[in-house]
Amino acid sequence: MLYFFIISTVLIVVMAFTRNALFSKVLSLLFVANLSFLVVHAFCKKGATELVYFTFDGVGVIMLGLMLVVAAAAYVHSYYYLTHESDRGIPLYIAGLTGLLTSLVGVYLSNNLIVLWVFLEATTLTVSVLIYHHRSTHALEATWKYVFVSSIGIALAYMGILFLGAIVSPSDDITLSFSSLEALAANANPAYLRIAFLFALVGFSTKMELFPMHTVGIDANTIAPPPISAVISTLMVNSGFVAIYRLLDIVDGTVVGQWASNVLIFSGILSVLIAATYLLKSNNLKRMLAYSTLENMGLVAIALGIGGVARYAAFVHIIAHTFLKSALFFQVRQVHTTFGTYDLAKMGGYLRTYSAGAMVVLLGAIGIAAFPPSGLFVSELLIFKSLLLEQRWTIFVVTVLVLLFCIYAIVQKLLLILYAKETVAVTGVRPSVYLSIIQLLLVGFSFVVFFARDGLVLSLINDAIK
Amino acid sequence: MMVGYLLMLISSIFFLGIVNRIKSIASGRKGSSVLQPFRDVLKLFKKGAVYSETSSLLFRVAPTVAIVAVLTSMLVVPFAGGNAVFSFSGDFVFFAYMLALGRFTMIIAALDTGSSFEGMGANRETLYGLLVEPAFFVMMGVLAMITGLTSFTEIFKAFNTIGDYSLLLGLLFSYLVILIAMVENSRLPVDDPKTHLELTMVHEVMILDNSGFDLGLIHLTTFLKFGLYSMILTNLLVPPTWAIGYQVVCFTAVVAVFSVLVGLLESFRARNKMGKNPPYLLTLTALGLLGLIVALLIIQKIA
Amino acid sequence: MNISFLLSAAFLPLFSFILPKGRHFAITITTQLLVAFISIAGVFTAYSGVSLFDSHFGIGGDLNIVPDAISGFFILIINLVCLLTTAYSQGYLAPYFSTKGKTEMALHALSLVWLQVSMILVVTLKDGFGFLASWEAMTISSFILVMFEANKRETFKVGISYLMQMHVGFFFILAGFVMAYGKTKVFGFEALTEYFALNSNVPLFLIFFVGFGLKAGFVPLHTWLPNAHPAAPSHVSAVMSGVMIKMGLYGLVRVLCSIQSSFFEIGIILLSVSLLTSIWGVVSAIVQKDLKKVLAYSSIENIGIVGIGLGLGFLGIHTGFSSLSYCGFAGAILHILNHAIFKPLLFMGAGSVYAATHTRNMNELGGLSHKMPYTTTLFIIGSISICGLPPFNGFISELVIYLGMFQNLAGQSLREIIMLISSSMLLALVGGLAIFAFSKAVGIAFLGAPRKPLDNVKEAGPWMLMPQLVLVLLIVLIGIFPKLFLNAIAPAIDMFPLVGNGQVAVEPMLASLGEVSWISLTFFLGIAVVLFIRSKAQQDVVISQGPTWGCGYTAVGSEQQYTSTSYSDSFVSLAKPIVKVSKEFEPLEECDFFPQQGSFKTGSNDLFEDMVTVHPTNRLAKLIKRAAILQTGYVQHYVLYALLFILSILVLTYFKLL
Amino acid sequence: MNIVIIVLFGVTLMYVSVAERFDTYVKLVAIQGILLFFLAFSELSGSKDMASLVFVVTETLVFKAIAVPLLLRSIIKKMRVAKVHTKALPAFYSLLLVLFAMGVSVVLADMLKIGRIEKTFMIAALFTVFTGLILVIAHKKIFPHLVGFLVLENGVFMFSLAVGSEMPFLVNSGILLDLFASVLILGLFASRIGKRLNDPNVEELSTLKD
Repeated sequence: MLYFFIISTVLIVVMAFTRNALFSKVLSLLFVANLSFLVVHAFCKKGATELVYFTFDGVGVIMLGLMLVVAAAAYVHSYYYLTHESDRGIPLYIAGLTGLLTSLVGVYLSNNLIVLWVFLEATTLTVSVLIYHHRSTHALEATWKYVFVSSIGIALAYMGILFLGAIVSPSDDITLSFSSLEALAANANPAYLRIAFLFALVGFSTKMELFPMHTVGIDANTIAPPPISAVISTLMVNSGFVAIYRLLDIVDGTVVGQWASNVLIFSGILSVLIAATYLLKSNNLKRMLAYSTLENMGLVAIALGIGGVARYAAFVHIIAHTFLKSALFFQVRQVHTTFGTYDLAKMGGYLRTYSAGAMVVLLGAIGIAAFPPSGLFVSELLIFKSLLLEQRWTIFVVTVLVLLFCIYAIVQKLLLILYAKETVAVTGVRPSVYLSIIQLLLVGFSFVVFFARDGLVLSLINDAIK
Repeated sequence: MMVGYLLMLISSIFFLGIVNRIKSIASGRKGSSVLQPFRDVLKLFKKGAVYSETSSLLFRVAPTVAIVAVLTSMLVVPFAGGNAVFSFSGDFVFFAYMLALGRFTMIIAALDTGSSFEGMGANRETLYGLLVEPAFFVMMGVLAMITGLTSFTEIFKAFNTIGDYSLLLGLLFSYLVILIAMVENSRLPVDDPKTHLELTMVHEVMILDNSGFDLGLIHLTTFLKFGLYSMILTNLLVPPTWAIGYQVVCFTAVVAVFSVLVGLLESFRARNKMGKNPPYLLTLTALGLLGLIVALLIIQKIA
Repeated sequence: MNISFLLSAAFLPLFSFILPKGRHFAITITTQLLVAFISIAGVFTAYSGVSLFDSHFGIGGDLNIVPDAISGFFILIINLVCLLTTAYSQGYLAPYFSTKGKTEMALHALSLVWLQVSMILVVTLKDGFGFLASWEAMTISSFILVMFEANKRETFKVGISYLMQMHVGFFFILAGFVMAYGKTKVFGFEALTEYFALNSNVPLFLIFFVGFGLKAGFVPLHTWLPNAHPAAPSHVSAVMSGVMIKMGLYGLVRVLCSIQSSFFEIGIILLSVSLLTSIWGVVSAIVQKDLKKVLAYSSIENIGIVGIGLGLGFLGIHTGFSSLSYCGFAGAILHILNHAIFKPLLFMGAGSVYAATHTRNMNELGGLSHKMPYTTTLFIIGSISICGLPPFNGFISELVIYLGMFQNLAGQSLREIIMLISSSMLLALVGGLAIFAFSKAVGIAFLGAPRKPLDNVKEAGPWMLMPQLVLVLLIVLIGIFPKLFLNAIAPAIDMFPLVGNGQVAVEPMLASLGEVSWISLTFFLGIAVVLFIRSKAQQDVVISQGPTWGCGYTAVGSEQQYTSTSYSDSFVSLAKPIVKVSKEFEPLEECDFFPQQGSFKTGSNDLFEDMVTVHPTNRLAKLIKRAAILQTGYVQHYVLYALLFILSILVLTYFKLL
Repeated sequence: MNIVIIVLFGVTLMYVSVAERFDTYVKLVAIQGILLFFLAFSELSGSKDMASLVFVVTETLVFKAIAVPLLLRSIIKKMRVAKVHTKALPAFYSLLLVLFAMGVSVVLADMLKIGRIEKTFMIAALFTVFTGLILVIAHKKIFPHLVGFLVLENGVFMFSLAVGSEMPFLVNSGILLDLFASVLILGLFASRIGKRLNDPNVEELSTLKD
């Protein structure tokens, strides 16, 4: 653990001054190797605590595994992007990405609320560098908004943490670690727990792209370079999920447990609803995908809220969504290469122009709309099953109705790219097939989730929701 | 067994002759022999034929299919409380559908010529055919209900108009059968075979392009249908327990009365306006439903 | 049946993504044969007890599932139709080779195989998860198949709307399973018997009915069907109409087999919806001018007929009339089989027409009988059969249903009598209407003089004709030897909740069907005899050819023929209240002495489509779209949402609403 | 002593909610910094951990009272406009809102049944946080947004003082937040956006929307 941070820090510093692409690639490779060592290490030493503040629990290991896959793909796509399509400098970008990944590792593994929060702050810092990559007015605006609203979110989250801190009496010689908070929460003042949960949820919702603070994440996803959007929309979102999940763990089993669940469901439904409105309205490919993230996180929030087997579903959903959404965001860049725009109205006939990419779009659309063999099918099935079992008919009907519109919008708009349209200008640049194969692999992973009904992943999830 | 079948064949030879003769007498002419229509058919059998260039093989086969359909459906109709040649549960469904098959082939054959007149005739024929069919099924349903049996032979063996309230039912259904027969054979008041204007024809306009042997077959089909319906009428009206000799007499009487009736009707009644036909045909179904109510009263389902 | 085997086989077409287009067909048909072999071997094992495969071979030995009689029945028709249509596609897709890319063709091939596999899984798997997953896989693979020509805007729209409506159905089925799961803790079909035994039957049945009815196309849930079928390539329409919509019926059958009480209510619901469905379907079929739309609506009609059979069966259970229940179910199952035979045949015929003329509009067709004699003949036989006319197979199933109605009239109470008689009356009406619809389809599209020049039209190739010939053979065989086939499907019928001694019920029916074979043979003999006489009589006379008799008017053009629209006009004027025909034209102005070129367009709308699907969803979508007001671009608003959220949660908490 | 500081702090909040001139904002932020410095001093003076006390107090003074206001001032100098011209809400309503927020804070603090946190602290902290949020909501321009955020930060800081008087690491991490905000937001603001603010077209940065 310690070695990981040291090596990463050194790598980030070196990267920040490396202009040579090849050398930079070697450094990135080193980082990925470093990360994979950590994953293996974490997996072998599951349950162990290192450096006092970091524990390799089920949640952490799952998230680390996801990160390894997406990060490796993100590096490959980033280098292609930097060398072929962007005229901006490599060093800052790569250093920023590595920094972001490193701080995300901190979020995933920390067993202490304060530490988790600090690392979340660090992600905001690093990701702002990446969003600002283009240095355009738009980039500036998105970065400013992201940083500003995230900061407010982080401040609110900190308020929440302080409220949680208030339940720890000074005489107790304990820190704000999750295990101790969990122990204390059982006898704590419910009002404090509620306020704390509420503030922290709102604060973390910036990261998880959940209502109410989802707004800037959408803009960030739109503006950031696509490989970064992929990371924001999956790994960053996962970090928000981890934070909220840890919070939920604390209040679970206390008197406010049910209340917290309801708040989550409330927020989840609103998220799906808002996502539906914009999925129907938006005509920008990247924004579409960003809103689809909002929709999926809404579902995850609902799943977390229902509890029980749905919590398992939430993890399956997160895993499958990570693979699918990253693949789609990576693919977005190739679509842009082909058509020179993100405007959906100006795309068409992708199936003829570049069929490998079209397959990614098609399978991704099917996957993200939760048709089998997408892993999302499993999770949504379980979510709705538990919704119905709990006799929450209203929520079921509303969610399904809204979800149908989401699916309609996503499938329709994504597939419109594939089929012919009269007025479509094609740039004539051919995207890289190797990248498409990577994306197909990612989509394939999400399909594997569907079939993996027992084995490693399942035991990890069971470990996580224990 | 075959007696009924032969009777039907024989009666069909005379039927239209009688009708024509009555019509002539009613309009003050002497009229031709009752065998004249049959002679015409025989003459047509020996003639050559002109086929439209537009038409295909189907057009040549259709009259054959139509007449065989009628001949086949005649096989299930019994006579005199005896058995039909074929008798099985649901044979009247077969009967109706076999007739429909004949109609279907004639309709598409008419469309095969590409003539706008024949298309028009075909269109009317289908429309009237489909409006008549429910009436027949209601009637058979009622008969099946009160007898508890499901084939022509069994039903007519059990359906006894004498000594039962069902005389009323028998008369009602006889009326219905006559109407159905008139529609099936394209007679008044739905269609007028002797009309002069193609625009007002139904059946006649469908066969404008048929000639020679095929036209003979078509005429023969019409004759056969009359024989067929006369037999059903006899079955409805005459008690099955009577001896076979009486039955033959009765059948002859029914054919005679029926043909005279048709002749008189055609002499003194005008054809419906085309637009009036569908509502008129719906009254057939209404008649059938009336029969249902009567039957329900008879078996005391309605107190 | 080894599921792992089946699934691994289904991935074979992935090779077509790397192989040239010419090889795709070979891969597809080989895979489908393999799939058919595996699944039919499973059926064979189930019947004979002899295992053809060692179940421990393969990836998961525990996934070895023995199909029961109903599954077996469906597996057979699925394989039959899928194999034949794939063979047909070899000819049908030939023109697309030059315009479609390799990926598109490979995707199509893969989806064809997956449609077959997923349907086999649907009818085999009884556990809820497996069933729902394969159900969705079926939806998605058929969706991709429908989207084959999505470069046309219309097809694209139709495809999406198809997918969405199927998804709605999926949620209903899911809800049904979960309801049963809540009480029994078993997720799947196995739970239903237990659930129905303990709880009221109608609500859960209704949920399932909506879910499965959407797939099957019961009115008013049919709105996807008449659009999706024409949009799909013809071999796909054949599969969809021939077997895929039957999957909805399969699900319904499974549910019905578990029903424990409320037979009368469920029977009434089934019967009335089915009657509405069949009448609505056939009435709409008459109005259409798109050949494939006629066929699509006729599918709805036939689904209705199957439903009538099922409803009668339930009425029989309620009243305790064993022959009513037996005939109802037997008729339903037999009609499923029959429809799976003649509908693909007709769709293939329509596909051949489309391939040759590039139009499905009957008002532009006609005169094909000279250029495509085989296709025309096959289509006519299919039409006769679908109208339920003897001596072909369509008649047999309708006869069985009629038998159920008529054999059980005596001794019923008034309520049942009225229901039976009116259903028989309506069924007869449907038969007549079907004749109307198909005489129009055959007469306008195939016969008569060409309405548009047919210079480049050629008869379909052997790949396209052979599958149709196989189907026609089946049509004739079932028509003439119905007893054989009824005996073969008897195990499936025995799965239904029959009342009384099935044997008592089945004897008269079988006897009747035996007679039908003889009388049908007589019919054929009669035709042979008359034709023989005819040819003898015509030997010595002059047979000549001439123009169609124009009643003195010699300059008859092909435009003056009856068209699809004019043919149905007499009916439309009768059925005005339920048939909506739209007319678009610009009326001439007054004193318009030199009118400009005008246009006249007619079309038909489905009332239910407007009422149930189009308007509500459009309105809701508009509403939702209008609610998109949050992403304003102003930071202060974004912060406001957070504040409002916190406040509203606080307020809700304070009032104990959360 | 504390109570006086807190009341004074409340007064600055009222002012800040109706202020229009950028200069006034800076002054008020500086005053709040100084008040917080005193507050931190008096609150933490009983602490055993001398080093942390010194750290916190120094940080408050240096950052909140001196560095941030100076940075703000330098930004103002770069801009041509020195006054808020258009607001999302009229001053009157924002004042009303602030008063309402005060009420809510009082009620909330009462509901929370203070354990070991002083009620006045609690009220003041919540009030400050809400005022910060309201400032952001009520304004369209970026500069007041920034000020709003700083006020929010002050509220959080105050709360951390209340909760964390015995747990210095809480306070320390709050300071981390401060540092982070100052470095990131002000840095970004000063370096990039500040220049563009003179361009009347990019005034509001609201082009990214649907």
